[in-house]
Amino acid sequence: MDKLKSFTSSSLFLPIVALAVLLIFNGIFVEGFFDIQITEDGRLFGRVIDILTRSSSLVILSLGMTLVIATSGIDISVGAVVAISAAVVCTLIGGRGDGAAETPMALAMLASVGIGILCGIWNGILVAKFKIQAVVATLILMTAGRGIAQLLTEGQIVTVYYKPFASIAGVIPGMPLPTNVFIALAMVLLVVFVMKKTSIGLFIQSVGINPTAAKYVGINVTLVLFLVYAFSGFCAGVTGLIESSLIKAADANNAGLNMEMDAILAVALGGTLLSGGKFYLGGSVIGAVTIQTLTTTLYALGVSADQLPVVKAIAVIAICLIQSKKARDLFDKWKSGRSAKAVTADAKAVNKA
Amino acid sequence: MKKKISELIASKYFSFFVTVILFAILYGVGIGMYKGFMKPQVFLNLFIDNAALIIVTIGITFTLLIGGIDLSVGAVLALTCMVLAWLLANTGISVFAAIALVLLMGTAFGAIQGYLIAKFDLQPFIITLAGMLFCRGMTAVISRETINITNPTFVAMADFRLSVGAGFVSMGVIIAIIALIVAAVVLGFTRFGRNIYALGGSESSASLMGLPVFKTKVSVYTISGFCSALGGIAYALMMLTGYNLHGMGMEMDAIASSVIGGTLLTGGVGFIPGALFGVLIQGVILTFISFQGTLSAWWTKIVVGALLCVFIIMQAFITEHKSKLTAKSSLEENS
Amino acid sequence: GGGEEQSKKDGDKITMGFSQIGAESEWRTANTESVKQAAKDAGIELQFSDAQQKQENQIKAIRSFIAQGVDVIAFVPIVETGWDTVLKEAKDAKIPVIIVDRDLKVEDDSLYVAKIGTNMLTEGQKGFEWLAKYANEKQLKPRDGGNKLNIVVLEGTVGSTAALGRTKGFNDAMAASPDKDKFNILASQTGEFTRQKGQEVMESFLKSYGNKIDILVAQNDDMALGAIQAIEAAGLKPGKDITILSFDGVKGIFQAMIEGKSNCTVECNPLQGELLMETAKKILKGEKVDKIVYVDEGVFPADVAEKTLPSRKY
Amino acid sequence: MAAALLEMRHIDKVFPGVKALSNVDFTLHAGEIHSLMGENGAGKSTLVKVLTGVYPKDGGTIHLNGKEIYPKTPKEAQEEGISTVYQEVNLCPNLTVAENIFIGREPRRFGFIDWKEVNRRSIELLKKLDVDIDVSKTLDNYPVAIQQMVAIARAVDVDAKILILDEPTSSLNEVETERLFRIVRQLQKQGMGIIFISHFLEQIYELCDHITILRNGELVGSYEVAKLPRLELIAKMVGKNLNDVKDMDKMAEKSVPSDEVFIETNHAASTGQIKDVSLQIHKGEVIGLAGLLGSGRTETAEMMFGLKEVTGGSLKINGKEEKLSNPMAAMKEKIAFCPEDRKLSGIIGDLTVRENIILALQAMDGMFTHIPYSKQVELADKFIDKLRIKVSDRDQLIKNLSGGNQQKVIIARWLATQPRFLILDEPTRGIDVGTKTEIQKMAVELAKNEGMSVAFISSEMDEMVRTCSKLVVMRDRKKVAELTGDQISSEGVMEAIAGGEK
Ligand SMILES: Nc1ncnc2c1ncn2[C@@H]1O[C@H](COP(=O)(O)OP(=O)(O)OP(=O)(O)O)[C@@H](O)[C@H]1O
Ligand SMILES: Nc1ncnc2c1ncn2[C@@H]1O[C@H](COP(=O)(O)OP(=O)(O)OP(=O)(O)O)[C@@H](O)[C@H]1O
Ligand SMILES: [Mg+2]
Ligand SMILES: [Mg+2]
Repeated sequence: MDKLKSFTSSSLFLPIVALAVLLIFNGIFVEGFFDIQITEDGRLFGRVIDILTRSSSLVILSLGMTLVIATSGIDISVGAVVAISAAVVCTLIGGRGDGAAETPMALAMLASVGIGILCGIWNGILVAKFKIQAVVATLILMTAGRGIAQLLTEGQIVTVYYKPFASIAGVIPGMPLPTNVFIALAMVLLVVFVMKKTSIGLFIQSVGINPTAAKYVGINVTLVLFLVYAFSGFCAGVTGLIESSLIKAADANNAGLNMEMDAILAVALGGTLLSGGKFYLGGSVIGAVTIQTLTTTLYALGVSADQLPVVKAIAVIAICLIQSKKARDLFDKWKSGRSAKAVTADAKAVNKA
Repeated sequence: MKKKISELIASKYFSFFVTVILFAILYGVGIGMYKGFMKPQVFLNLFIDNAALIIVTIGITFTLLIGGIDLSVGAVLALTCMVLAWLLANTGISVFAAIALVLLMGTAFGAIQGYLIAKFDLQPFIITLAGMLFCRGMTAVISRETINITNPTFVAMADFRLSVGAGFVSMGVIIAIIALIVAAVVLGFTRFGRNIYALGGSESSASLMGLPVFKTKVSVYTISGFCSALGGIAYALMMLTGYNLHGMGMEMDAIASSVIGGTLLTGGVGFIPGALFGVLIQGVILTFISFQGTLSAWWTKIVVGALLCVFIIMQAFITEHKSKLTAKSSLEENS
Repeated sequence: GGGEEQSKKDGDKITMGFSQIGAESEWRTANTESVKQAAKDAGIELQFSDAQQKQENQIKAIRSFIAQGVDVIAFVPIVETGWDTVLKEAKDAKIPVIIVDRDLKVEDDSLYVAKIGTNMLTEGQKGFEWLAKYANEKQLKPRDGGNKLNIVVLEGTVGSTAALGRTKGFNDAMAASPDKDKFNILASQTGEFTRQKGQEVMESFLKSYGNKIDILVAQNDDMALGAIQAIEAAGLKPGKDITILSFDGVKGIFQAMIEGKSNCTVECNPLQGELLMETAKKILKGEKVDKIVYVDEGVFPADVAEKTLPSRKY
Repeated sequence: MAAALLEMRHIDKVFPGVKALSNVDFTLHAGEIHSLMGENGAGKSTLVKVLTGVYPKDGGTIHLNGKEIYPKTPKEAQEEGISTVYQEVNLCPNLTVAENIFIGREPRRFGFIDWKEVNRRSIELLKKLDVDIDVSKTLDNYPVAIQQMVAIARAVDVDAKILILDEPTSSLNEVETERLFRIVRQLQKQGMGIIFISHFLEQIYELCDHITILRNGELVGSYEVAKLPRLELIAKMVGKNLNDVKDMDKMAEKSVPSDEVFIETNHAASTGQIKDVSLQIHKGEVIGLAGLLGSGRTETAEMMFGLKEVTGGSLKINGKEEKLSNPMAAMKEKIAFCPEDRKLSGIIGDLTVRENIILALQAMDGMFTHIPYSKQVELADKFIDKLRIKVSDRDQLIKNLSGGNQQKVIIARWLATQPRFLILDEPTRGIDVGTKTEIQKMAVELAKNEGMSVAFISSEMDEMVRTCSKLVVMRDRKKVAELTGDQISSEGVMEAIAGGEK
């Protein structure tokens, strides 16, 4: 009982409820939603698996975004950085029809993640050193980033025919799930581990809540901000790898398109306030999965893509209202008001009798 | 003289002055590099092309001033164009009734967003993001294809040109200028306007000082909704169509303009003429690129980003050194 | 750059203002390249402006061309409507306008002088004709044992000319065909012309309809390339279990056809530069030109892929 | 006696984990200055906030002029005629001084705000409080004291039935306090009912007619000032008997500094902030920095903590010249600093008490290490116990503590780093009598028992005189005098300040 209570009051409770509701809805309305088959080569196959696979990119991005938002910043450049990272890895490996790699894949991967970090560092410098407001600072890369990606690919969609490249977001033979799910899992564990074993999380929160006071206790506010943006860049770099491997190509126009908004949404749905401070990594992960589930649901129901936003909007507002403390207070008040009225009405009835 | 300078630096409008000066420099460079730049019409085109953006930026500035944000502006603008086009194409109502109707719709939509944000303490970023999704979706629900506006009165309005000096401006510009003046007066000279600044400075203080926090918040989003709809009309005057993809990404342009013009996203600081110059600066950057005339798609993006970057860093640099400058000059005065 | 001394007074060099939509696909990039190259070859000075997918930017660009006083304006309209006002300004400034690649609707046809482009309707039609022929030749049998071949369609961006034209062309051809009872459109959803979405939507199709799907019609090659991966991931053989027809004719799809993973592409020719420059010169010389000029387009089934690939320019 | 102006009956207020008010009665008459007294966290501010609609009450009734009122927001309370200066300065830093005074009720002409009039009337109003500043500058240009005066100016200008002043004098000096009192008495004569909260007993006895005492959220009683001697008041506030209280007030012997110098500055200057300060602070010494508002005491302290660059002269620690470029550099030298503006630069509101306590220690250990949870708990509990911090549990958010307890948490934060030099900038501002002596004692004991150097900055002359072994007097961002031994007295300081006037 106590356990239940501590669970319902935990920060993860509401995000989980929101996801559960969505899943139950799916279970009822989408035929075979929870079916999972095992293919001949030992892979798992089904809608739930799709959701996991598809959401892994968003999960990774939302990790970085959570930390950035916790410092009361925001990073709207991640989508563009994903495109840059994808362009780097694909142009390095090269689009040769004979399936050979021009650069060793490991090197290319390293380079693309490195570029991601570099982009993050750039944002970090603008925000931490030049003290530019985060939205504007990251807007620069958001504007120019896709251009840089296109410059790298010369406006082409560079298709990679080198076979091993597909395994980043595909299934390595013998594994039950695509690699990107494991990558996402590893990233989540890494971040959780770092948060548990170091005090970075505490410093990030301090900076987000009261930067002046954080400075007065000796926290290097500049460094914290810098690291956080660099990490967000790192996440975007990794996502770029996955996204390009998914389609085995770098599509500078569409890789990571609008992902920044989804990542921010995931963080918000996970219970972290956009004004910074306390953050909930678990919540963000669930938020990311929720968003992907929503998209998959709507595809499954055949809602057409242009009307999809309407449903998404309504779902988002509903989820926000469920999570809003004030809405709950108001509801409780309304309920108690009603029952009080009922009681007085009863009392009156008794009096009359 | 020194005192004058230090006063200027310390003034609230400092970052506005910086913006104006940078704009002038940018324009001057343009004139130096390209002959055509000097034509008055090039300058007026900045207004004609950006009339809708100016109006939308005004609205978003209100929300930024209270430390909020409104991401729905571009989508509301698109929905306005679409509904207007649909009404004119499919019903017999008069142009003015249709305009009134869509203005009402945008205003009401803003009010609903504001109510949700203020009443339930929801995050404006998320609610208006949902609002954006909703309006985009609804636009598509009404029609996937563009709807033409052929109503003669409206077309005549669109074709209207007011000549000023050696050039001309459009109806949209006139609307934008009126909106600018009204907004500047409201923010500077009414209690409501000052409440907005107070709310942005500190919501808890504003509440403890007995200011109407809830009402102000809702009103601000309502105004933003109204401005988006008004911007939608200016946009429709330019495009004469309703289309799902109108005003895509406009929210970011508007936010960037406002911030370049000196608005702080944390709220409480901002200035309508600044927002105007923010729009103009982005406009000049694009004009530059089209006069340059050889940039490929990607270089266009990179150059826009780079110019934005130069501008923002310059502004940050000057503002950063502002405190030192004032300290220095005040010390000089002392001794 | 070289734009510094741009002025049409030095010599009789023609200046053309050209507003492109953006660089949303390889196809579009090829289109841009073709125009740039042709301008160079024809000795025309090109004022190029990229609209970053925004109609308002195109309108701004056209206004700026007028202000710069170019000799002729050409542009690829991102949407069909909304051009009246600015084209009137061009007309008032006595600058001829040529529409490239896409269609446009204006009240008054005299606002532009010529249209150069592709015909989406014909493309859709050609696509169906190929499909009907192929089904007959290969004796395609529905995989679910029914009596109709089930088609799923990956549509382009909602409302775009290409999506509308190809859908209409394809459907009209099917409705008019004697083979119409052989086919059944099972599902149709937009993949927004991108690989990612093509893949994601195809995944969803496969989950929903599993073994029922016989034919995939992708309204561009990129979506087909994305879908091929989804089909493979589901354990099916693209090109064999599911017949694939797509549009545009980019290099990537030829590679896929060579590997046997796709069956046919209907070309949509982006190489419109030469025709544009010819037309522009004629107009400026005062010669009469046709109001509408289409570029040549072909159909490339898998068997000719290997032979054709080396000659593809995009 | 006339009918009461305000009657609060059986007021209850519960916060999660704390019963802040239980069954409290409070009565205020017109033309009366009524003090609310109690230790930090007794519930004074909460009572005020319940009255003014900031917090909804959980029980009880409020009558104003015999009519029941239910203010749900401060705005409604204002409309009922209740004007309030809340404890922490609650103004908008981004608005001008004049606007802060008039916002919400600006004089208008033709419906538009008449800025000239706003500024004119602000200047006039502030003049009554003898504050002469540029009212067209934004508020954040001014120190807390000025801000407090502005808040007062705003409150007294409103035509109200009740004026509430929640610790208005905490950052004012004597002269400014005196001016405030003059105005309050005027208002009293006009028949306004005034609620006055302060931890300065002298002020209470000077100004008030009536005292209501709260303890732990409960009503102790309501008394006429004349009939309640000081010690009895204290006894009632802390809930002890008279004899214990007598002992409490005894100050320990002052500490005797050793000959070793810990930190010294030589004609140190910082551009635009400090002109010339030479100091020597010995081990085991409690040094006081005295001076008027804006004399540069805070800046001197900040300079020694690496927050202000030393641009002229030198700074030596343990005889070695050091350049402290940031707080961490100072912390490495075992220097600690409790800043004067608690809300802005002290507390990290959304963190727990435990986290706030270990934060500085953690910062010194570095970002990539982690103090084990058990150690954190141990540290937090140790200091909660040692400084008698009143919390419901160690994981309570610090922002929900009363001001005095927040201050103690900040001190705990620095003691946890085991500093060799502790700078306390206005540590007793807004602190109740009991705790105030505790903090003073603590400063002396730290110096005596652990050989720590302590710099004590306060605007209260008495406490400086009682605590410090040496007083440095500052004026106009310069050191003007240094007092030791018998020279240390209020008069001595005043003379030194005035002496600089020549
Ligand atoms: N918003 C809040 N949430 C939770 N607890 C609160 C809140 N505000 C006050 N408290 C608690 O209520 C109690 C009374 O606090 P209050 O601020 O009224 O004390 P006070 O008498 O004004 O003290 P001080 O003299 O330090 O100002 C304290 O224990 C405090 O921790
Ligand atoms: N009476 C005043 N009028 C205008 N400005 C003032 C006044 N007093 C202080 N200031 C300004 O406030 C700033 C901060 O003063 P500061 O806090 O350093 O003084 P202090 O000696 O530390 O006083 P205290 O610690 O008692 O508040 C200075 O920049 C000073 O210019
Ligand atoms: Mg209090
Ligand atoms: Mg001070």
